[in-house]
Amino acid sequence: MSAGIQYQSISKTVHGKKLFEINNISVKEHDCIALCGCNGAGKSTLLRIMAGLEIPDSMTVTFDGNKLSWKKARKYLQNQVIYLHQQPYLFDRSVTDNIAYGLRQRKLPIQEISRKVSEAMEWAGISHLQMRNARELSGGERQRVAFARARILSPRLLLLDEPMTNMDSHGREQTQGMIKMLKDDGVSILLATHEYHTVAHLCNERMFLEDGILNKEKISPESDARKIIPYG
Amino acid sequence: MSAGIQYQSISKTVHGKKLFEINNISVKEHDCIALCGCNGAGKSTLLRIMAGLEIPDSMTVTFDGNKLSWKKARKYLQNQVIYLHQQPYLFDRSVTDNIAYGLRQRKLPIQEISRKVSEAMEWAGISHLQMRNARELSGGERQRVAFARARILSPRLLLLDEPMTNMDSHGREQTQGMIKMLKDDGVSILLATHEYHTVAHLCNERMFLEDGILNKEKISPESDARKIIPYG
Amino acid sequence: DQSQVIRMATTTSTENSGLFAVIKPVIEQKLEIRLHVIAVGTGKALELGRRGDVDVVLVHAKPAEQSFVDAGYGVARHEIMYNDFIIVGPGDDPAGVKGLRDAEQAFTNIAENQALFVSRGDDSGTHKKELSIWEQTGNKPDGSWYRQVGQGMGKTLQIAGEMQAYTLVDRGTWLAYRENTPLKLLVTDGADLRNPYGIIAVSPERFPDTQYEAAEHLINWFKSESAHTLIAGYRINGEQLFYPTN
Amino acid sequence: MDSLSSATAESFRLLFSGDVELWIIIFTSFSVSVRAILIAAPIAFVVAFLMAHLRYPGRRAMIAGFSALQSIPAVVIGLTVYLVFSRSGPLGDLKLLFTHTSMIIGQILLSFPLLVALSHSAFQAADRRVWETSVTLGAKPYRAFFTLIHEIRFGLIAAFIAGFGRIIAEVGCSMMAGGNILGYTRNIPTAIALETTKGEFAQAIALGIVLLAMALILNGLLAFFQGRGVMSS
Amino acid sequence: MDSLSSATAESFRLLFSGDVELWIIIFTSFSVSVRAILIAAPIAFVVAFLMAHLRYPGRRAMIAGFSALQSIPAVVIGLTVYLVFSRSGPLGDLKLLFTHTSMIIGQILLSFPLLVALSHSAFQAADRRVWETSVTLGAKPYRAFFTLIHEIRFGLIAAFIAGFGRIIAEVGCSMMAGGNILGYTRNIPTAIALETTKGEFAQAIALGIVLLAMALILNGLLAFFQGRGVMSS
Ligand SMILES: Nc1ncnc2c1ncn2[C@@H]1O[C@H](COP(=O)(O)OP(=O)(O)OP(=O)(O)O)[C@@H](O)[C@H]1O
Ligand SMILES: Nc1ncnc2c1ncn2[C@@H]1O[C@H](COP(=O)(O)OP(=O)(O)OP(=O)(O)O)[C@@H](O)[C@H]1O
Ligand SMILES: [Mg+2]
Ligand SMILES: [Mg+2]
Repeated sequence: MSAGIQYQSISKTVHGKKLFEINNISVKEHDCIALCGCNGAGKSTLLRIMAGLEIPDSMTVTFDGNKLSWKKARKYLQNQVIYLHQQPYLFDRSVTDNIAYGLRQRKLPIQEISRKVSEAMEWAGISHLQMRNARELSGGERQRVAFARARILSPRLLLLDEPMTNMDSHGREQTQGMIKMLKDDGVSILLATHEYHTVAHLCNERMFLEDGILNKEKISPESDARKIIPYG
Repeated sequence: MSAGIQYQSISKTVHGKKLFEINNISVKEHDCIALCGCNGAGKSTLLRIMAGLEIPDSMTVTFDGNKLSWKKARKYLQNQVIYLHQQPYLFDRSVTDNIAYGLRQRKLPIQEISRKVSEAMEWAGISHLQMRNARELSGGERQRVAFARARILSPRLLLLDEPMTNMDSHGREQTQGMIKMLKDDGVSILLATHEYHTVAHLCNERMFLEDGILNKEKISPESDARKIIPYG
Repeated sequence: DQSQVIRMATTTSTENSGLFAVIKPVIEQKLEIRLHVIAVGTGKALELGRRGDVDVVLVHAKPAEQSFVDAGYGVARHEIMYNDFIIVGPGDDPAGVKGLRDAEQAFTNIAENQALFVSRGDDSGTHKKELSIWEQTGNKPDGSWYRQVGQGMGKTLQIAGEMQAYTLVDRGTWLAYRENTPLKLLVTDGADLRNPYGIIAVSPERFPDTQYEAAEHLINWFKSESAHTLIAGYRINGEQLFYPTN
Repeated sequence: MDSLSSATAESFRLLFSGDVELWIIIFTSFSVSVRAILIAAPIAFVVAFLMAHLRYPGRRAMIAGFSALQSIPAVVIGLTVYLVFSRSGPLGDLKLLFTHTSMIIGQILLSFPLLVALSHSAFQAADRRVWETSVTLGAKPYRAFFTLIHEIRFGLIAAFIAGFGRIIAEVGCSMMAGGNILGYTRNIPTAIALETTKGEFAQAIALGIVLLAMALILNGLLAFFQGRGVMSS
Repeated sequence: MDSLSSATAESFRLLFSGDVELWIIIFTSFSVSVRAILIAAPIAFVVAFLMAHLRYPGRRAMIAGFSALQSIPAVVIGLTVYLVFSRSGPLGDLKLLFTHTSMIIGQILLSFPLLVALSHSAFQAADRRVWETSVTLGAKPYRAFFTLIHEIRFGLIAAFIAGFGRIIAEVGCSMMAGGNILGYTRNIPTAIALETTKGEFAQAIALGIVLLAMALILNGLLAFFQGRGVMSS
């Protein structure tokens, strides 16, 4: 029994149509799982449910040995799991304030917050933007801010919805490096992506969401992980 | 003198800082130009200026042999050039109404509109969404709707801001096919992208926006166009 | 300050005449109370009394006051002063009432000529007076020449001025307004134009926590010599407005 | 408690007795206020749109000005209309005082700052991609304006309803500019004010209930036409 | 024209004569209305937020209800407050009639539907990612609520100003619940109404100008604190 999270029997109906019905998703420490599937397959919806942001038709969650209904797990999920929107929303504040947001909610001492924030900004390559209002940023700059804002909280499970969207090649490399770092820190990562080839080398599992069914495929670190599968 | 458009001495300052200063951009019929550059380089801003949506510090536009100031060219640009936002905005209406929007502005006969719209939806693989409200769509579905909405108008110049973002592999292929078709129809295309390798085979020119300077590189159809340059 | 508060409901016209600005400080000092004057329409003033929200009412609508007392809401009606009504109208006087000393005759002329007449139409003392005069003439006012505006005296006078119409007005309001209106004073001194003011303490039997004692003091003060001097001495543009009743 | 419930009962009795005079009053109220808001709202929306989209000196002062103008009491506006249209006023010759026209003018003035301030905040909050998208898809400015209106319709409808509520319920301006003439310019609020000065509280509340009922019907219709919106994301 | 300009001139003279009575009236106005709006607005914002975020039966009827309640004339609300606090009313024993408290209660009731309807439209228009983002970043619901408030502050401030404008300018409720007692419950609008019935138009306009000036100052302060917003995209 690790610090992982198990989701059981997740199902969701949208507009009277069953979007998906999934028996089990189990995320362990150090896991990095890619979630693939075509447009409208339900990837974002699934991630949002897993983060406790959307109401599923049914779901139970097991963590630390406790089995909870979705309703009871919701608060825990909202606290321990971070979902990064496909099109991230930045608050109408400075970049610094955006990144510090989560730490402020956790009532950390000010010095620690500012230290962590500058670290994260340095890391994401956005130190030059710190006093800018987040609403004025370019598409890629926004994505970086959103990523830094989530990373800084070291969540138990990080759900990334197409994290490399809008990022330039440098940003993509950075993101990959960071996913690796987070993985090593024990954070579990689940990322929805249409560009599996760019993250294949990081992932130990790949899931396909297709026609409401989730298929899983374990990946051994040495085998096909480096094989480029054209735009997943 | 073809049906192309020339832009001269485009410059733009943001927050007191010069974003770019460009001597000349010339787009000819059948052109497909890739615009590369890192996050915050000013790609989106440039495209928006070229579409007549944002005010440049200076710019002149030449088309059909007329040389106009930006102010005078604005109306023309807004009519003949279509800009597709990096994160497209869909109107709070049905998918059909979104796609028909531009044709309705042009006061086309109703039958023709509906014929063109179903054609475009078929093409974009979104026929099953037609009566849905556009606001409920998934990220990739939105992107497809926005693309279909622009394509249907057969503009003189189409400015695409990361058109393949959020699209699944099928959508990416479709987009590429469509760009090719538009090119063949004589539409000029300029697309900003961080994934040059996916569009390299379509492009006859590549531009880099770096430190406010635009560098151009012609690409001969046979040479390096198929070589994969890792993520633009 | 801590002094006892007496609430008096009175008509807007009384307050608007400016009389209270003169007598209120004197009352407050003499009786060591604070007087809160709530100036509203006659009907509402009596209703405030009926509901026990004021300690004393001062209005001018004799029949209504009498039934107020008869129904047990008030202790007794004390007539403390009077002034008079007048009839005003356009200078060219299409109904030919100028110089009459009889309201009934004037109204008859107006009705026969179908000359524009503006009525307050708000159940106030003035309105009730007007209706009683119409009743005496035997004509029920009706038709487009008779306009009910449902507003206070001042407003009614303004509207009549704008319309070049006749109207019945109390002398106090007339004196305050006559500079600003194109209307002329046409009928005055009729025996049927007297306008008496009554003051009534709200019944302590019905409303035990009413300030009855203080209200009685107030009423007694109004009947005192010094009050009479003050009231009789109050003038607008040199003209006396109210006549104390002995 | 007693008078409260008896007043309410009385009011319902009056409501269904089908009194002609009452219906003229109701008709005046709605005819005047509906016309006023239908004139004021479109102009206010255009002004608010221009304030939100153009950059010119004095823009922020203008916004603050419209905000502050909401605090002018109806009676002051009524007074102004009165002074302008009074016989001795500059436009006295038009003989508009104490007519529906002068009431409408007063109510337009009264609702205008509110409509501008509220719709400005809706235009300001609009995603600027709305405008850009419609323009780049070839919409002429006036069409793009209507598209924008449609996208922010919830905010504009809220502004519209608030503006309508303000004028259908106001008494000071109608009293002053309209004169509360029975059978002509008397509307529900002035009638209520009159019943109140008479001490006829039951009648006053009855009229208030009539007004509320009519407003509910109107709002129901608006809600029906506006449809349901989906939040942007 | 003559009376209009002379009235305005007179009004400016009065403004600067520093009359104590005038200043008590001004103070009453603002003290009552500021307290009323400071009580009403936060509650209204919470109610509007819940209406926008929860899905429960009768929600749409509730929204329509608050919209319609904006059409209730101030005097009807004043009347209701009066009947409740009247000595013969259910809460007569509290002796609150004709006090600042009863005026505040009336003004709270008057501004509440407006505040709810307008802030509901602001909450409704908010991007739902605001709430989701703050919650997923670990904000407790009440903190996420404040974040949301901050993001839509322009709409809420517009609602706040409209609500304040409504009550600072209203006369019917203050008249009925406050009694317009000189030196105590007389505020600017009731004083204006009084001056108007007296035909003292200059005084009335002077008071209107005072009110407008104070409102301008208040709005200027608010504009200063709200800062400039950047449109979302
Ligand atoms: N609020 C909603 N109302 C109705 N339908 C919705 C809603 N949200 C999502 N859907 C539909 O559910 C389906 C799944 O959406 P989702 O965003 O989860 O897809 P996705 O797999 O993330 O797609 P993409 O790769 O395009 O981002 C889509 O068809 C979408 O239109
Ligand atoms: N309205 C604005 N106010 C201030 N700065 C702005 C504004 N719009 C853009 N910028 C800044 O101008 C720069 C260029 O932005 P632009 O969106 O054109 O970049 P881009 O090349 O498209 O980047 P990306 O690849 O991330 O989309 C960025 O640094 C951005 O923060
Ligand atoms: Mg998605
Ligand atoms: Mg960009």
